Amino acid sequence: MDEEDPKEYRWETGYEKTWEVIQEDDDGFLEASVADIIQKSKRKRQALKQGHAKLGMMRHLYIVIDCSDSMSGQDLKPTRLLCTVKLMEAFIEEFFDQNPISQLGIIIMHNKRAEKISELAGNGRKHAKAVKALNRTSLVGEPSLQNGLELALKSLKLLPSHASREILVVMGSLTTCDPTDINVTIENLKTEGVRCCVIGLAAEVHVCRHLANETGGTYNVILEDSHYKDLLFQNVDPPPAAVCLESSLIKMGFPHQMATEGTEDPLTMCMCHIDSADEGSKLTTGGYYCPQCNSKYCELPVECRSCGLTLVSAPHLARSYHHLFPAANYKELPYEHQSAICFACQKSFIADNDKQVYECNNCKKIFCTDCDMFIHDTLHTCPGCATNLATFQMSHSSQ
Amino acid sequence: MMMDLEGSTEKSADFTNTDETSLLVIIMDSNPAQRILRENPHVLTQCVDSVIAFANAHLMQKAQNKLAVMACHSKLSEFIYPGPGKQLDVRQIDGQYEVFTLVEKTIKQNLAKILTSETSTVITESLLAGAIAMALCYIHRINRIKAPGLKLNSRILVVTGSGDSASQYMNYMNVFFTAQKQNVVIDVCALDQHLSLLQQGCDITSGMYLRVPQMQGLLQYLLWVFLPEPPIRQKLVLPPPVKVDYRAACFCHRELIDIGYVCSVCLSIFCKFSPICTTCHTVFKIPSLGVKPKKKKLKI
Amino acid sequence: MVNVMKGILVKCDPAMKQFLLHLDETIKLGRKFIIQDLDESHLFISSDILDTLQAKIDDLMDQISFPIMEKTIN
Amino acid sequence: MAETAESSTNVTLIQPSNLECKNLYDYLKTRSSAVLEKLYNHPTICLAVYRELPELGRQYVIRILFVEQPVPQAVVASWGSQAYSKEHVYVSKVLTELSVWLESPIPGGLTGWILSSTFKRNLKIALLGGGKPWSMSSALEVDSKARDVSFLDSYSMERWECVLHYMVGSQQQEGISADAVRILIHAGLMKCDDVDGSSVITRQGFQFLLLDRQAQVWHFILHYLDTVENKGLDLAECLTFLFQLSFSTLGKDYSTEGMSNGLLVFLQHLREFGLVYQRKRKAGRFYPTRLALNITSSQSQALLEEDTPKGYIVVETNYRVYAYTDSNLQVALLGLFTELLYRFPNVIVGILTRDSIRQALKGGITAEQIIGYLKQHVHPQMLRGEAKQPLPPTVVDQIKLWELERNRLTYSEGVLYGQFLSQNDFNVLREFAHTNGHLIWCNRDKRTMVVSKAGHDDVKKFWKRYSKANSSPHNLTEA
Repeated sequence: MDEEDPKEYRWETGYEKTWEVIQEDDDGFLEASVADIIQKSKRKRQALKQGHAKLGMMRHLYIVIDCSDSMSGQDLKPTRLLCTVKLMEAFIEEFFDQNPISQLGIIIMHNKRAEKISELAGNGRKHAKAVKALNRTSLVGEPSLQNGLELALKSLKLLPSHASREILVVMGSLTTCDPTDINVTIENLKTEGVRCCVIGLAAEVHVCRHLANETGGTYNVILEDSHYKDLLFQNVDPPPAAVCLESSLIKMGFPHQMATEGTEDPLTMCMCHIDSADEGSKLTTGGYYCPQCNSKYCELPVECRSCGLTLVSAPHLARSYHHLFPAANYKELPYEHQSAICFACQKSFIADNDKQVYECNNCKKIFCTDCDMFIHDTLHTCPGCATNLATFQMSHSSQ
Repeated sequence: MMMDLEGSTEKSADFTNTDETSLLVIIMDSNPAQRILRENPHVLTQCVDSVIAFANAHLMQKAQNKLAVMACHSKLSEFIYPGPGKQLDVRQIDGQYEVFTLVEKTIKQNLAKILTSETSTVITESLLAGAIAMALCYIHRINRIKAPGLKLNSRILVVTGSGDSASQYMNYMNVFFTAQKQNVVIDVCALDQHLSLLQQGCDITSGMYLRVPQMQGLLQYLLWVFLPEPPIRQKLVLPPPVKVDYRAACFCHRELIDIGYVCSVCLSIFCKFSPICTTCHTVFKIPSLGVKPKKKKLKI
Repeated sequence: MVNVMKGILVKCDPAMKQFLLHLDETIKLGRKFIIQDLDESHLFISSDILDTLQAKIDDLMDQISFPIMEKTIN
Repeated sequence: MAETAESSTNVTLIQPSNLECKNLYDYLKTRSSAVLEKLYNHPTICLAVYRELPELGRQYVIRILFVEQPVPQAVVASWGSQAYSKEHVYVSKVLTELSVWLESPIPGGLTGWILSSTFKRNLKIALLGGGKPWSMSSALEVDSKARDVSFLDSYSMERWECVLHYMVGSQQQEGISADAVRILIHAGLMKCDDVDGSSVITRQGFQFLLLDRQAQVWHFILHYLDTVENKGLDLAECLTFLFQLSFSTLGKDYSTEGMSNGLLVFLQHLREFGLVYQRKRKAGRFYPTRLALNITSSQSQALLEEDTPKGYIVVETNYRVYAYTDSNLQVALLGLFTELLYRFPNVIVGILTRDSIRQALKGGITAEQIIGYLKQHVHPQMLRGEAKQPLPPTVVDQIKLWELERNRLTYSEGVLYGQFLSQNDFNVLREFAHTNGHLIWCNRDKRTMVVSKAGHDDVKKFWKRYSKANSSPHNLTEA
């Protein structure tokens, strides 16, 4: 499924001895070999990341979830839907952690209809709640891919041109029941620059592949639940910017907590909870004030309700910087006693266990496999470069 | 006949120790170019002694507590406890607990090694963000190899007299967010100037920030504020967290701004509208004034 | 006048108490044994019946518990 | 330990005495302050006591460690946050009981706390240095036959299991001295059989076997210390040495030079139980083993995986228990509460059933102990799972339910007082019984109350005195 455009079906390709990829180690265990495969694929993806210079950072993503009859299948435990809900909750959290100034919306497809269960917004908790409520949805009828896409497109269309527009479809059904020609919808998505990714839970469906190919997205079919998670979480990283994406300067407010020395903050109401039914607005001290109209909010980031200014704090922007300036990839080298210990975690290398070590091209420090993964997955800063002023400046000028 | 009556033997509330282990990584800024050290080199000895006593006090809390100490300079950061290579063979010379003697000897020896190898060129900037990055890798490894089922609280204490320069901003932010994700608390003890960036790190990871008013009482300050582990802190009255200023500084003049313009491609912040982004060289379209721009059809 | 009696104070849940009352009424243990019904969770009983009573209760427990699973799987 | 419980006719029905595990705090708080003061002359003991303090107490002590004057009590109280004031009271009590701090007046009429000067001085020595080296750290030449950690581990395990084997009456009966047997009997873990004079294990003994190793050693050593003075050894000296051992480094050798004769005897005892290793009695050096390290911290778990002993038990949700062991001792212990099904060279398979658990409960083992034992020896694979629970919760709950089911009735022997003539008489007697802790049940409306059997005589005497004083014809009719 990795190839973008397979010329032939799987069963038409040459005979592959897939089991020969997996090799037993000296004790007859497979674990090491499997771990190796997973790690290689991770590194492969890591290497790809470096290429994109321009990313769509202000993401507006609609998640379209199939809630048709086919989601009650039990090939994922306990059911396809419940598994999806669980993964989706984790995904939403991770999404907002990595893309704090982006927005998300959720649409479900059931009974040939599409229904928006959560509006495009930047509050992760609200979406998580909506997704959680899906547990109780009755799974009926067939999905309509077209209705789902049209509904998403309707609100994505209205966004300013600098916004990156995306749709992520989770499809459990092998069929779609559409009112008109879906190709027209796909064409519209294409012209609006909406990137559509599809994750199939059952088997490859032509229309999904067509949709993904046309709009520059990806199409994958899951193998099992951990693969599902892997595929879903690939969507956490911002995609390369669409060709038609315009660049612009966006006006933003950076509110600060009004802390005047010596005086107690007055009790005030915040705008974010003013009309929410379940947790009504309470009088509180402190909070964030819009620098333009002085409305108060208790959380950032948020779009000011009265003047429309996007309010963020500097760390929110900083959370996204690592997508733009990732740590440079390390070079994989066979271990030949380059260094006795890993530079970062101080682990002593043992020739039998550590067959590969990793070298930073810039600071020439040697790292172990685990640190290589940790640095590129989470830390996004090379400890070697960051501790020496000479390499620190070099790594910075290259950015 | 013994009778167990209901309620007669009420157990005293269980305030005893929890079964948790704490890992403390101390990052000590020993860059000789710091202002306080340039003015009075003896401060370093006092500072090192205080840090060692503090480190031992941490080990004294629980038998399972773990410690690592790093020295941070402008050109290198190194673990000075546990040092690289074999640990020293230490015999007791006085009534001090053997383990504490080992900590003291190891730190002093390794620090001396680093300081003598330091070349004379004076660079005032200590790369603390890099040291924190190393500490996080170290903590990550300990978490990986720890016994399964064990609860380990990790934290990092930075003791520094240097300033925090904006050139490290991105590295700082990366390590703060990583620490937050890994549940590592970052505590900062500023010896000289106020450190606004590191203060943000404390706020993000819910650690303590303290600027020591006078060097004489350094050990007392360390013991009072930084010795209690995060789970105990809520039981003690400690300096209240100050509100941290998260306003952004514009990339053009490095001034704090309330309202600014952000490049949609690279998220650089500017205080005024400019037609081209100085960071990523993107050309912007001129903002259409008034109402929302009408959607234009675009060719591909 | 104060009446004093030796015996055993039994503390139990109301359901268990009803069972004990039933045993007492129907003379299942060969004789009456409850000296006084104190409140809904306490009874005062004669001390020499204790072993018989406990055996009876163990019987009851055995009757109302089912093996959680078949031990003999293969 | 109340052996008297055994004399009653219906032992199993009235709550039996359980194994009482004292920690260092429980042990020390029963000593007089003079003894404590003497003990605090040794930095090692101060260190051990400090680590045993509640966490808030440790913070208090470290805060006033460098303060020379007494600190007002109100100031100390203000260190803790309001929500935890209960804990503050408890901590103050502990620190006072252990004579770690003392009340001291402050000019101006306030009372303050000040650390015991001996404790303060010696804790500072342990932390910062100074003073005399500990008694076992004389210089030594390099041992030509140095022993590594794995050797010491297997040695200490073998020695300790010797004791345990003896308790369960397994084959190996040699290798345990008469002294050790006496300690086991003194601790109430074993008792002499009336018939043939051989020793058999008691219910406390079984409970002891289910403890984790560290707790076993500590419990055993505590009872050993009780007998130490009869042997003509100095208790303070032995305790000090024990804690020195507990703060030593594993895999390092220490010198016996300069040790008193008493200590050398003590060392030989510790050697027998595997707390220290010595090649020869007169070797002049010894190696502490893992058993001796951190002796007071019963729950300590090593940080790194490689340092923790491997668990071997897997419990499945279907109540099956798989134990990867070939040790007869471990099999015997599991057999206490599981029904063993199969035994293979390296693994045994058993099942937890209501009957098998009830058997154990009847033997005086509690559900908590069974669960604790399973948890503590659980196979590392069980800890790695996503659930983060070493045992299936259903099994844990069921074991507890099986225990509760036995406790649906609680019996307490007592005497029923009824038919009081006046409410006042009832109130007076109730008040007396209550303040003396004899009252176990009462009902004001029915004018009825139940007094514990032990308190009956007291209450009866009081009632007679009371009725005489009131010179009214209050008869006591006893049924």
